[in-house]
Amino acid sequence: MHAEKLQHDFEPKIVAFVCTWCTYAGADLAGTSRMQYPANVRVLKFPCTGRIDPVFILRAFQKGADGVLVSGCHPGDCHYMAGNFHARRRFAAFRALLGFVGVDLERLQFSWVSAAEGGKWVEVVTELTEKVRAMGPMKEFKALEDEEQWSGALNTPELREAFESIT
Amino acid sequence: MKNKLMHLSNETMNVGFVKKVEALSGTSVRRCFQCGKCSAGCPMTAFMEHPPNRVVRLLQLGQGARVLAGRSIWYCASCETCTTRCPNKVNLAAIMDALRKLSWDADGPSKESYVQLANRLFIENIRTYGRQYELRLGAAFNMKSGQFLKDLMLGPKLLSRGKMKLFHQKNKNLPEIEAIFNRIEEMRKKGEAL
Amino acid sequence: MSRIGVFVCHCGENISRTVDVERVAKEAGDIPGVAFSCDYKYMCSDPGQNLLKKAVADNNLDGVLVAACSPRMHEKTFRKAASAAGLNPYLCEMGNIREHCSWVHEDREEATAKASDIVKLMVERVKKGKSLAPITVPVTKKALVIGGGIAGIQAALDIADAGHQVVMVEREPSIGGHMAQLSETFPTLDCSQCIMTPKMVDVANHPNITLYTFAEIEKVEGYIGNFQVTVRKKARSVDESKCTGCGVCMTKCPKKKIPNEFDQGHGMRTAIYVPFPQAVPNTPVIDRQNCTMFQSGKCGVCQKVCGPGAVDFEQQDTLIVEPVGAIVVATGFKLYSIERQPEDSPIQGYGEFGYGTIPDIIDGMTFERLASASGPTGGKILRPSDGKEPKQVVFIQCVGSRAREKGISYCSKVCCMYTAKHTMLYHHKVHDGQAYVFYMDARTPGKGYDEFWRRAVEEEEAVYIRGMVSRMYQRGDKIVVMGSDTLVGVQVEIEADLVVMATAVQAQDGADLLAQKLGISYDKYNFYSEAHAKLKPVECATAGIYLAGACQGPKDIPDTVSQASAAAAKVMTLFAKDQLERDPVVAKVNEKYCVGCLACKKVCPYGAVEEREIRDRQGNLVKVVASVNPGVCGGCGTCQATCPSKSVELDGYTDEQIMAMIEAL
Amino acid sequence: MTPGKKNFLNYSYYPGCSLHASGREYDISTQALFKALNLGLKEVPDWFCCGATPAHNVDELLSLSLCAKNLSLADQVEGDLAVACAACFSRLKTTQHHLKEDDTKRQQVETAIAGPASLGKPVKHILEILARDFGLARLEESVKKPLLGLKVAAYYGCLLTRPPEVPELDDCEDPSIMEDILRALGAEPVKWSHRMECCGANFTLSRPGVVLKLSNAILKSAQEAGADCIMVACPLCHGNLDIRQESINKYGTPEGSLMGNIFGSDYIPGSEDGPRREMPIFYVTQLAALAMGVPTDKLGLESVIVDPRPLLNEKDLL
Ligand SMILES: Cc1cc2nc3c(=O)[nH]c(=O)nc-3n(C[C@H](O)[C@H](O)[C@H](O)COP(=O)(O)OP(=O)(O)OC[C@H]3O[C@@H](n4cnc5c(N)ncnc54)[C@H](O)[C@@H]3O)c2cc1C
Ligand SMILES: Cc1cc2nc3c(=O)[nH]c(=O)nc-3n(C[C@H](O)[C@H](O)[C@H](O)COP(=O)(O)OP(=O)(O)OC[C@H]3O[C@@H](n4cnc5c(N)ncnc54)[C@H](O)[C@@H]3O)c2cc1C
Ligand code: SF4
Ligand code: SF4
Ligand code: SF4
Ligand code: SF4
Ligand code: SF4
Ligand code: SF4
Ligand code: SF4
Ligand code: SF4
Repeated sequence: MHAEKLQHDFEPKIVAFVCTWCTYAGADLAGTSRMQYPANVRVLKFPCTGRIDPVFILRAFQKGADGVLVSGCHPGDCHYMAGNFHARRRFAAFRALLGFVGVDLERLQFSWVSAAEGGKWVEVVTELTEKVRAMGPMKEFKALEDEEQWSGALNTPELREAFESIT
Repeated sequence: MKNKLMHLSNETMNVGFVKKVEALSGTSVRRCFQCGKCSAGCPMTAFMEHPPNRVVRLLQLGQGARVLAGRSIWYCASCETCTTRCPNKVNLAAIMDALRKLSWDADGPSKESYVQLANRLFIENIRTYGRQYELRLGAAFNMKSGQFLKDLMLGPKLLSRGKMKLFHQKNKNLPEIEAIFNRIEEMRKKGEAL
Repeated sequence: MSRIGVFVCHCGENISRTVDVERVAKEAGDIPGVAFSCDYKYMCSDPGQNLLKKAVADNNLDGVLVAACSPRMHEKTFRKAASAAGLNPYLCEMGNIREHCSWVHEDREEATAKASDIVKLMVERVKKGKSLAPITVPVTKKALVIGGGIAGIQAALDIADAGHQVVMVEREPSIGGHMAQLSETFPTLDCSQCIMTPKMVDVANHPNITLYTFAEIEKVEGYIGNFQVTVRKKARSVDESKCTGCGVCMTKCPKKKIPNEFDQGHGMRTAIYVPFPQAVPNTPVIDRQNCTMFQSGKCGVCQKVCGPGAVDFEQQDTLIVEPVGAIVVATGFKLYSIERQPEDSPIQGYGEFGYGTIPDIIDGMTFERLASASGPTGGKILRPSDGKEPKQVVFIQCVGSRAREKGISYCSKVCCMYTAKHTMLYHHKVHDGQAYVFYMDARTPGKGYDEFWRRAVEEEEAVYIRGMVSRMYQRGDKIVVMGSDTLVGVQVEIEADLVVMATAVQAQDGADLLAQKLGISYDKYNFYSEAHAKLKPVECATAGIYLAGACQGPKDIPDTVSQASAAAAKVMTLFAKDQLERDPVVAKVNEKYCVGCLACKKVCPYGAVEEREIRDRQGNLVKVVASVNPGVCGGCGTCQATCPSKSVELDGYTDEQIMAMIEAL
Repeated sequence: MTPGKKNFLNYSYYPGCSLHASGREYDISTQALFKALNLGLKEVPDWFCCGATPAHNVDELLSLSLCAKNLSLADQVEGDLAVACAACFSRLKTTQHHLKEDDTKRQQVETAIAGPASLGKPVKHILEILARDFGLARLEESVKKPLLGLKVAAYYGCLLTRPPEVPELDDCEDPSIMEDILRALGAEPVKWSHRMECCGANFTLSRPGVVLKLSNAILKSAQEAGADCIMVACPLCHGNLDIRQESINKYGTPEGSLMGNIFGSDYIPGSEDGPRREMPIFYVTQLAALAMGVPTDKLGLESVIVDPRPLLNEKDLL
C-alpha cells in the first residue's frame, strides 16, 4: 500500500515542541503503530509545555522553521498538574505578539495530543505540513536577517550586544 | 383522576388490594425498579393511559383504584412481552390478568366496556355451548355494544368460505363445564379461592 | 572542544530498512565535536552496550548520543552503560530515529535525512549537557496523621504496626470522628461502635502512636522527609497525666443542660465532659464557654471533687514541635446545614423546608443518633418535638447535594446508601410504620450495595418515590411534605410525623486553612486535591503528604479505610529507605540575577519555590530571592519559562541546551 | 384416519374452537399433512374451549380449570397431545406449568374439576412435531415438491415462545423452528423484524382498530423484507392477517377512516402507508402439505380470503 510519492516544489520545515508525557509518547505510539506522516517534522522534547519559552518559537522561525507545532497534554491531564495551563496562558499572549511582528499565525499551531492519540499526532503533523506547504516558505524573519546583513546594521558593538540580548 | 394530587398514607395506600394482586399473579410489585422495559416493548402502550410500568408503579403506591379507573388493563393484549423481558422477573402479564379479574369482580369500574363485554360473551359462550361459535359471538357483541354494522362486510365472506358456522354441535361435556363454573363460584363464596 | 560519541543503531532491520544508518553515522562523524561515530545492529544488546563502554574509554568521550529507539524505551539502559564507563549518566542522550523516523516514513532518502537531522540536534544538546548528581534527602521516619476519624485511625495503626512512629492530631476531645456517631453501618448493618471502639483503644495503647487530642496544627514547615510540624494542644483544663477518668467531676458539675454535639444537640452534657462514654482518651475537657468558673469566676466544684487534683483552671495552650517525614491528612467531612446561611455564603439553606426551624425535620446524622442504642433515646425512634414514635417517616435524598443553585453540584455518594439503611433500621424498630423516600436516583455502585437498596424496597417495604420535595410546612403536629412522583406524573402529598434529610457531605470547616498551612491544593468545595484522579488518588501534589478518607471527597467507610491503608502504604514506601533519591532534573535559581519578583513561585505547581532572604554580614537584608527546594521540585520547568529575568533554570533542559538544538535546525 | 401400526407416530389432537370455524383450513391441512407423513392423529372426544385469552384475562382459575379438564379428557386418547392453535397451546402449557409450580392453584383447580389434575402428557405444537418428533432431516427427505423460490416471512406471534419457561418451544427472542421447517421444505425464509410482534388477536372482536394498527406493522415489515407471503402457526394470527387484510391495507387512508366512522370501529387515521399489494397468509401445514405433494384441493386454499393461488401459480407450485 505504498502511495504514489508526490513531488513537491517546496518541503517546509516543521518544528514540534512537545512534552515528554503526552505528545512525545503519542508520537511514539504512532511509530509503534507504523502510521505514516510527512518527514518534515523535527521533534524537540520538553518535560512539560510549561517549560516552553515563547522565545524558542521565535528563534525557531528565525532559524528557518516554516511552521511550529506546540503540543502537550490535554487540559487536566498534565503530568505536573498545571504546567500546560500556564503554557496556555502564556501562549495566548504570545500569539498576539507574534501577529504583531508580522508572522502569519497560521504557521503556529497548538494542540493537545495524549499518549494514546497516535492517530491524532499523525493528523496534526500532516495537516500542519500541508497547510504550511500551501502557504509557501516563511520569508518574514529571513528577510529581516538578510536586511541586517546587507545594511551592516549589526556592525557596531552596541547593536550587536543589543541583538544578542534579544536572541 | 389521572393528575389528581396523591395523598400517601397508611390509609390511602390500599395495601390489601396490592396483596391480592400479588397473590393472584404470584409476583411481587416491589421487585419492579421502574426501568420501563415492559412499556418499551408493549405493543399496546400507545393505547393505554397508564403504560404497563406505571400500572406497576401505581400498585407500588397502593393506588389500585387509579389503575382500575383507567382502561389500560383492558387494552393489554396478553402478549407476554413484558413478562418475558422484565429484568426483575415481574410477571406483568399475570398482574394484568389479576387486575382485570379484580376489576371484573368489582363489576368493572373501568371506562373500557367493549373488551369487558367481549370477554363476558366469550365466557358465557363456553358455559352455554362448550365451544366458541364466532358468528354468534360476533353478532351478540354487535347487538350488545350497539355497533350493529361493525364488521358487517366480513360476515358474507366468512360464511361463503365456510369459516363461520350457522349452527353448533352439542358438546357431551356441557354438564361438566357447568359444574366447573359452579364449583369455582362455590369456592369463592366460601373464600377458598380468590 | 567536546568529544562526543555517536552510536547509530540498526535495530535489526527496524531502522536500517528505511534509514541508511551507515550514512547517518558517517555524517555524524563530520559534526564538529564528534570524536567517534559508528553504527551497530543492536545497540541495546550486551555487545552493543560493551561497544559503547569501550568507545567511551578508548576515545576519552565526554558525551554520548545513541541514535536508536525512543528514550522512553532504553534511556535508562544506555545511561547505565555510560555510567559504567565512567561518564556522568546525564551526558548520555538518545536520538529517536525509530518511533519518530524509520517506522513512520517510507521514503529512504527523506528518512535518512531526518535521522541525520535528529542526530545533529541531539549532538548539540549533548554538547551543552551538564553532569548532574542525583539528589538525596534524608527521611525522618515518623508520620503525622491529622484527624482521628476512621481514616486517620486506620492509617495510623497501619503505619505504627509497620514499626514507625506516628503522631496523631485530633481537633476534638476524642478521636472517633463521624463513624463513632453511627448506629449500624451499611452494607452489612453491623454496629458501628462495636467495630470502631476497639480500634480507638488500639490507637491509645499503641506504643508507636503519640496521640494529641483537642489539638490542632499550628504550622508546617519543611518538605518531604523533613517536615517540622508545630502542634497546638489546646488547654483542656484537666491535667491528662493526673486524671484517672473516674468521671466524678462530670456527675457533680452543676451546668447540666448543654446540648451534646455528639448527639447532634439532642442529648445534654455538663460543662466538664467527655463527648461520649467510649471516648478515647477518657479524659474530660472543660468547655470554657459554658463553665461558670470561667464565665463568672464562681463554682470550681469539679476541682473540689477531683481526687487526684487533675482539674487545672490555669492550664494554657501548649505548642509542641514534631519533626516528621510524611503527613497523612484525614480530616473528614461535615454535614450541610439547611439553616439560613449568611448572605455571602456560597451555599444556601432551604427556605422551602423552613430553614431548619421545624423540630421534626432532622438530618441523617441525627437519625443515626436516634437509632443508636447509646443515643439520646436509647435506640428508640422518637421524634424530637414530643418524643412520640413517628408512624409516617419521610426521607429526602440529595438535600444540598446535586443542587447547583444551593451551591453544591456534586453527589455526596453515601446518602443513597445510608437512607436505605435508615428505612431498614426504622422498619426494624417501628413495625407498623411506613417509610417513604423521595429520591432522584438511587446511586448504589458497590459490592452488595444495590442488593442492599433493593432489600430496603422489596423486603423492608420502603416506598421510594422518584421525585423531589418542593416544600414542607407544619400542620398541627404533622409535617406536610409536598412532592411529586415523576414516574406516575402526579403531585404527592404526605403528612409526615418525622422527616429525615440526607444532607450533603461537605468539606470540614477550616479545611482550606489547613491546606494553606500544608501547602496542598483543594478544589472549589474545599475538598483536598489528589495528585492524579486515577493513578495517584492518595498522593497530594505536594510530595510527602497523603490523603485519606472523606477530606478528599465524599466517601463511605469501605472506601475510606481502603484509601487510609493505601496512604499508609505510601508512607511506608517512603520510610523504606533512609535517604530519598530524586531525579536531578530540578530547577535552580541564580540568585545573582533573581529580582525577587516571585513569578516562579506563583506558577510552580509543586510549591517548590520559597522566598529566601539574602543578608549581608551585618544581617541587613540585601534582597529577597526565590529558592527552589530540590526535594520538592517536580521538574516541569514552568518557572523557567515564566521568569522575566531568566534567573531560574531547569537542569537537563537549560535554555542553552534548547537554543543549541534550535540553532542546529 | 385411525392410528394404526403403520403410523410412524401417533398423537392425540386438540384442534381448538377456531380450527372448527374460521381456521378450518388449518384443520384440513393438518389432517392432510399428518396423513401424508404417516402420523396418526386422533381428536380428543368432546374437548371444549380452553378459554383462550378472555378466560385468563379475567379469571385465571377458570382458565386453568378448563384447560386441566381438557388435559384429563386428552388422557383418554393415546399419544402426545398435538395442538395447532398457538393460543390453545399456550393455555394448555401454562396450565401444566402453573399447576406443577403452585400447589395452592393445583388444589383449587382439582376442586373445580373434581378430580386430579393430569399434568403428565406432553403437549406439543404442530411445529414441534414436525421439526423435532418427525425431524427436519426426515421432513426434508419426504418433500416431493420443494417450494423453490418462495420467499416466506415466518410469523411466530407472541404466544408460541413467550414467556420462555412455559412453551419451551425455542429461544424466546430469536427462535428458528419455523425457518428451519421452511428450509426443509425448500422455501426461502426471509429475515424480518416483526416476526414476534403481537397482532392484537385479543381485540379482534372488541377493538378491531387495535388489530389494524398492529397487524399493519407486521404486514408492512414482511413486505419490506421482500416476502412473497407469510407463514403462520395460529388461527388467530391468520384471522387477523388474512381476514382483515383488506381493511388493514386501507388503514390510514381516507377511505379507511371513513369506514371507521361509519362502522363504528376505531380505525386510526393518519398512517403514512397507502394501499399495498395483497400478501397471502399460509398455515405451516398448508405449505408443508403442499411440499409433500398433497393434492392442492386438500389444503383448504379456497377458504382463505387473500387468494394464494395466483402466487403459487406464479412460482409454479400449484
Ligand atoms: C448520616 C451518615 C450515615 C453514614 N452511614 C454510613 C454507613 O452506614 N456505612 C458507611 O460505610 N459509611 C457511612 N457513612 C459515611 C462515613 O461516615 C464516612 O465514610 C466516614 O466517617 C469518613 O471517615 P473520615 O475519617 O474520613 O472522616 P471523619 O469521620 O469526619 O473524621 C475526621 C476526623 O478529623 C478530625 N478533624 C477535622 N478537622 C481537623 C483538623 N483541622 N485538625 C485535626 N483534626 C481534625 C475530626 O474531628 C474527625 O475526628 C455515613 C455518613 C453519614 C453522614
Ligand atoms: C468499558 C469500560 C470502560 C471503563 N472506563 C473507565 C474509565 O473511563 N475510568 C475509570 O476509572 N475506569 C474505567 N473502567 C474501569 C477500569 O477498567 C477498571 O477499574 C480497571 O481496569 C481495573 O483494573 P484491575 O487491574 O483491577 O483489573 P484488570 O484490568 O481486569 O486486570 C487484571 C489482570 O489480571 C490478569 N489475570 C486474570 N486472571 C489471572 C490469573 N488467574 N493469573 C494471572 N493473571 C490473571 C488479567 O489477564 C489482567 O491482565 C472501565 C471499565 C470498562 C469495562
Ligand atoms: S420491565 Fe419489569 S422492572 Fe422494568 S418497569 Fe416493567 S415491570 Fe418494572
Ligand atoms: S402482556 Fe399486556 S402489558 Fe404486557 S406487553 Fe403484552 S400487551 Fe403489554
Ligand atoms: S478530672 Fe478528676 S474527677 Fe474528673 S474524671 Fe479526671 S480524675 Fe475524675
Ligand atoms: S467549674 Fe465549670 S466545669 Fe467545673 S463543675 Fe463548675 S461549671 Fe462545671
Ligand atoms: S448519594 Fe444519592 S442521595 Fe446522596 S447526593 Fe448522591 S444521589 Fe443524592
Ligand atoms: S450497573 Fe453500571 S450503568 Fe448500571 S447503574 Fe451501575 S454503574 Fe451505572
Ligand atoms: S521568577 Fe525569576 S526573578 Fe522572579 S523570583 Fe523567580 S527566579 Fe527570581
Ligand atoms: S521546575 Fe516546576 S516544579 Fe520545579 S520549581 Fe520550577 S515550576 Fe516548580
